[in-house]
Amino acid sequence: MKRFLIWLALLAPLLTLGLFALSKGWFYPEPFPAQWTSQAFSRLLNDSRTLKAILDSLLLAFIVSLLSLIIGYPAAREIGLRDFPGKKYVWLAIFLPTVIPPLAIGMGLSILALQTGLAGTRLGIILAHIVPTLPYTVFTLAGVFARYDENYEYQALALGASPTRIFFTVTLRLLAPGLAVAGLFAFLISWSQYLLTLLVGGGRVLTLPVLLFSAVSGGNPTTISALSLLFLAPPVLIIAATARFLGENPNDIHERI
Amino acid sequence: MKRFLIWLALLAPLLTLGLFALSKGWFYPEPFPAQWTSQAFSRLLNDSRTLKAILDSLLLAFIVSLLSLIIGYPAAREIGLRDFPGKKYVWLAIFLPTVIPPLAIGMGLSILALQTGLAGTRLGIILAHIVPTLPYTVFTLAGVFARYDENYEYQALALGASPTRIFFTVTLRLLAPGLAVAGLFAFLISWSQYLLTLLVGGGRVLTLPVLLFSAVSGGNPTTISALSLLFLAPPVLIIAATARFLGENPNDIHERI
Amino acid sequence: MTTLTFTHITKSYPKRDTPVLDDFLLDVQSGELVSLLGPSGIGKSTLLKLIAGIERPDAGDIRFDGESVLSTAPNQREAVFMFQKAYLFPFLNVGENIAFGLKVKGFSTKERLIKVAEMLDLIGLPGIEKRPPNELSGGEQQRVALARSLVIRPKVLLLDEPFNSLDRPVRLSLQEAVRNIQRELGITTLLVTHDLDEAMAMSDRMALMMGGKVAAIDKPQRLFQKPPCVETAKFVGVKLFIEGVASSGTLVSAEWGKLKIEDEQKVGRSIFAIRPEHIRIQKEKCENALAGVVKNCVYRGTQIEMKIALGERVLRAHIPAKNEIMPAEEPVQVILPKEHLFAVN
Amino acid sequence: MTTLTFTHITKSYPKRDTPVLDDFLLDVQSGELVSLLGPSGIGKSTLLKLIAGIERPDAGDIRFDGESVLSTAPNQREAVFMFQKAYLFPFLNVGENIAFGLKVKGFSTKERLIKVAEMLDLIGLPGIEKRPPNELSGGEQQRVALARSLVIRPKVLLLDEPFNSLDRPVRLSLQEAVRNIQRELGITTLLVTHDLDEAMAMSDRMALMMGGKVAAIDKPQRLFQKPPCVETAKFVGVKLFIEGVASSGTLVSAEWGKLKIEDEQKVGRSIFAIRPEHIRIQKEKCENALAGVVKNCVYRGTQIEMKIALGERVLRAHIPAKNEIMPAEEPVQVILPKEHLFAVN
Repeated sequence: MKRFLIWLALLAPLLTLGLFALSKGWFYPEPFPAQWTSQAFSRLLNDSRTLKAILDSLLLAFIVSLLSLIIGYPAAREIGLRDFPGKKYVWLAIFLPTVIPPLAIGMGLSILALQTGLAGTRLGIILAHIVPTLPYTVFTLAGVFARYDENYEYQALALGASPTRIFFTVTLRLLAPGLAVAGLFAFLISWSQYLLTLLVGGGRVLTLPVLLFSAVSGGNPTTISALSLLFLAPPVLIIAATARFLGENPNDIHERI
Repeated sequence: MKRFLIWLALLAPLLTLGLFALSKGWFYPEPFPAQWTSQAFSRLLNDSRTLKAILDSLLLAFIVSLLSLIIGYPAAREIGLRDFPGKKYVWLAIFLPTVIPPLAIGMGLSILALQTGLAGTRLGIILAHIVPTLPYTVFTLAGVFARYDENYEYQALALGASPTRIFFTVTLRLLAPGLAVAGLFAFLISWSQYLLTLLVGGGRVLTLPVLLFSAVSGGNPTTISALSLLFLAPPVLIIAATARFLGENPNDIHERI
Repeated sequence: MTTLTFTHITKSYPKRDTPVLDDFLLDVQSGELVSLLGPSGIGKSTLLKLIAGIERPDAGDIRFDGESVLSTAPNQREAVFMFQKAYLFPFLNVGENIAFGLKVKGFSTKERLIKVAEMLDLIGLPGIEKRPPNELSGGEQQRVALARSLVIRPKVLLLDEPFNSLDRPVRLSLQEAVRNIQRELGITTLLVTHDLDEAMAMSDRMALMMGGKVAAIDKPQRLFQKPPCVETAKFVGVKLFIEGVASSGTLVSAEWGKLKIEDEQKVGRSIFAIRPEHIRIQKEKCENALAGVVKNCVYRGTQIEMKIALGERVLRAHIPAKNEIMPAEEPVQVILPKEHLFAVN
Repeated sequence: MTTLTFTHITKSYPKRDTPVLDDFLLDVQSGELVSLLGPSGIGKSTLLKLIAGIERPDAGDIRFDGESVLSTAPNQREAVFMFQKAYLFPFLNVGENIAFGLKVKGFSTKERLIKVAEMLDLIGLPGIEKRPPNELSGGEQQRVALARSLVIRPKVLLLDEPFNSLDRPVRLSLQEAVRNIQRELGITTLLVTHDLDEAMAMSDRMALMMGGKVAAIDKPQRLFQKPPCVETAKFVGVKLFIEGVASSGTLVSAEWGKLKIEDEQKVGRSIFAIRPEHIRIQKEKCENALAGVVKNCVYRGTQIEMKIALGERVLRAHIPAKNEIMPAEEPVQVILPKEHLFAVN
């Protein structure tokens, strides 16, 4: 019973959205919508602006997460595996942007972008997205490295493998789950950014969240709900995919992340 | 050198904000503002609307984090300490709202609030904030419980202490760091919510982030920067405070969170 | 001073096919230290949890001094624990840790101070009241945990592998200390361990658990030298079992030929056994001698472990280290002295 | 077949005041197994890392067959490891794990298959090529790790406490297996351990490390029975040291009186020692007898550990288990047989 209540609380907002997206009209106090339709979805999926926004968002999130992993890897390895004075403060500094409000960062970045002429460009948006994703990536990967055992690499070294070979045949394969989780997180953070995209892009780059945001003021609940569900699809799919990385002990999810 | 670059990248947005807030005008390509002033801050701090917004935000975040802890504790204990079928999926379900875009949740909640008549009320906003904070709290606390050892409680039990006494004299004290971290996270999430506050509150409850958000469209960069810095103060202070919970091994931060 | 009685205890877990404890019977005398030995997962720790009231038996009864405690709340049973880890409360100093149970029971500050000082003397760590637990070594933490448990004068002390995580020298000295304190205070004690040496050194009686029951229980010397059954014999390190037909001082075995035995009562199909350190290796033939060749010698300080091949079979003997290590393939006589051959069925 | 030479190796770490290795000297013969014993933090593992090239010495040289390897890259040194954990690559099956080094060295698939099968036979686990490492037991994983290291026929095998995390029976059988394979292949081996029994059972020679140097090195029997210095004696379990003045077969000690000794050469101020299992306890007086009373007897299966009080002093003796356990306060004679008293300075 306790567990059922947890589930219900977690899924209530999603269910409401789904009901709205498929309804023609639903008003309090009716427990369920009176009429059903899938018009909202078909309208959205036939609109080229929506499709382009989806592709743009996916591509942007993909590039951002890849760059975050490449830039974050050496820093995370240093922080996770080595001891050095002041390490504690580096940890805190990395942790900072993962919890401070994005709105505040956005203000700073938007001003910075205007100063450097990157405002309104895709490069500017990518760089802006990396500001919240990189610390998250480094934080996640450093945790992975803190549990990583270099002795695997030493074994390969003693068996004659060169450092490059070790990186590709041993290190990457051992770290694959950690890299995947860190990358997926970066992807999700970038995917759900509308604020930074709006502030730095100045409305010239339309991603799905930007579209959704503008729809909120004008559109009807059915359209907004359908758009929201489209927007939610990748995160839900990604979370479901991470289930693959879970071992028999469910508490592992904490260990892996 | 590598470490210096990490620091610079992390702090750049904050520094830009600081320079702007204290400048009278700063334009590309000047490396630093030409004139300095603290007008923006004094103007904000003399405005009763700003002060009320700060107090409202603090109170709201405090109530939300307290409720999250109280509601989340039994669920987290069950998930962290016990094994049951389907535990893996409960983990995932809890994890879901911590990464899915708040915009999408917001849509669902706003509709729900209108349907139930909670729109525009403080209670409605509190309940709306709990939607993102509760899963985060349960997730964090369940991780704490997964590393918790009930034998401490069994020792106290064998020594004659009653369950209530054990809860207050043993359990709470052992879990204090974990509860503090979970509570602080909930606080931060609530503190930085402008979207849910706007959508469910309908503009009738003005918190600091809502104020900042409306300033973005109209105000000048100096005011926005100063407001952003005010907005950033509690998160930065809170993060600095969590330094207290870090042991000698800096990687502990991962263990504690 | 409390006696401890288990009558027909049965306990199952949903995830296991067979019950962990199955009609388990045991009587522990007042002030006695009984050790429970056996492979892991055999239900030793479960038994302690049943006594403490953390779990409940499916059937059967547990009695302190003849009175059932099943309806007594766990915090009223006065059965204390000592685990592999000390579980000292990290937010209390050593003195406050030891005083925890006294405070619960309502002793005054003054009484608590006196009793804590007494216990610290008893465990050999006087004057450390003010130190935080994490500054103590593993062995010291365990001593403090013992003091915390015993200061409330419990009826029963439950030791759940309390020496496992300690280094050998610390382990030995703590075993001695716990044993001395237990004797001095006369507290009825159950010790769960999988370490035979530890059980032998500490117990009044050792109980070997198998299949949810006590398979054998006796004084350490008796169980070690003359184990009553094959399983027990294997557990205490016997490796050679000889099956044959016994009659009037002779055992006739298909595999090992005719051997003299002392046990005149034993007649018919029997299994005899001998401890590896009672097997003698020499050049000369004599009674109960078998011809073999050395396969392997391993030096172990006070003794040498030898592997001897007798045809297809391989036999292990432990001989005193004063002997020279013999080269492999050396022909030798293996003597199974009749006074050390004992029946195990 | 490779000899291994350390000349004047020095190694410090920034966080430590004294160097871990300080003018360390050692010669290991071709095919020999030398164990490095000593308390933790004494630099045993550091030494292995220096050989493998994971760390560099501050001064001194390491030579394989007389040639310095300090300028050789770690992956060219052919010095392989076996740690406490197997570190099998979880994403490869057993066969692919063993073939890892062969693949790096460019062996063909066919050669790899043959060599892997050979090694699996050698370690006693034939036919498990296709199994994933996590399905193997701890002992099996260690065997596979050994096979993976030895299949490339390395010059040197470095064993860093490889049996530590295993249960006693598995540990003993793996010790035997490693020792046999090492002998069969004749691979020069260093074994780091803190377990005296393990070192005695496996080594050709045992080296005891103290203060960054080798304090004593000899065959296990010699080091155990006649340790050359007080530190070594303490390490191998000697507890009784008698300081006095020796002359013509007599040691005169202020604390213990006059004792007969065999060592006629020793003259002047000396320290003599005796192993606890060489001390005899009896009722009758005889040569080198001291009167005492029993304090405590602990039964340990093959022997009984006794604590005897001689006035203020307490002495420990290990007597064979065939003796009866004596009650406390029983008066006894403690015999220190002169043939077992040896000089340690």
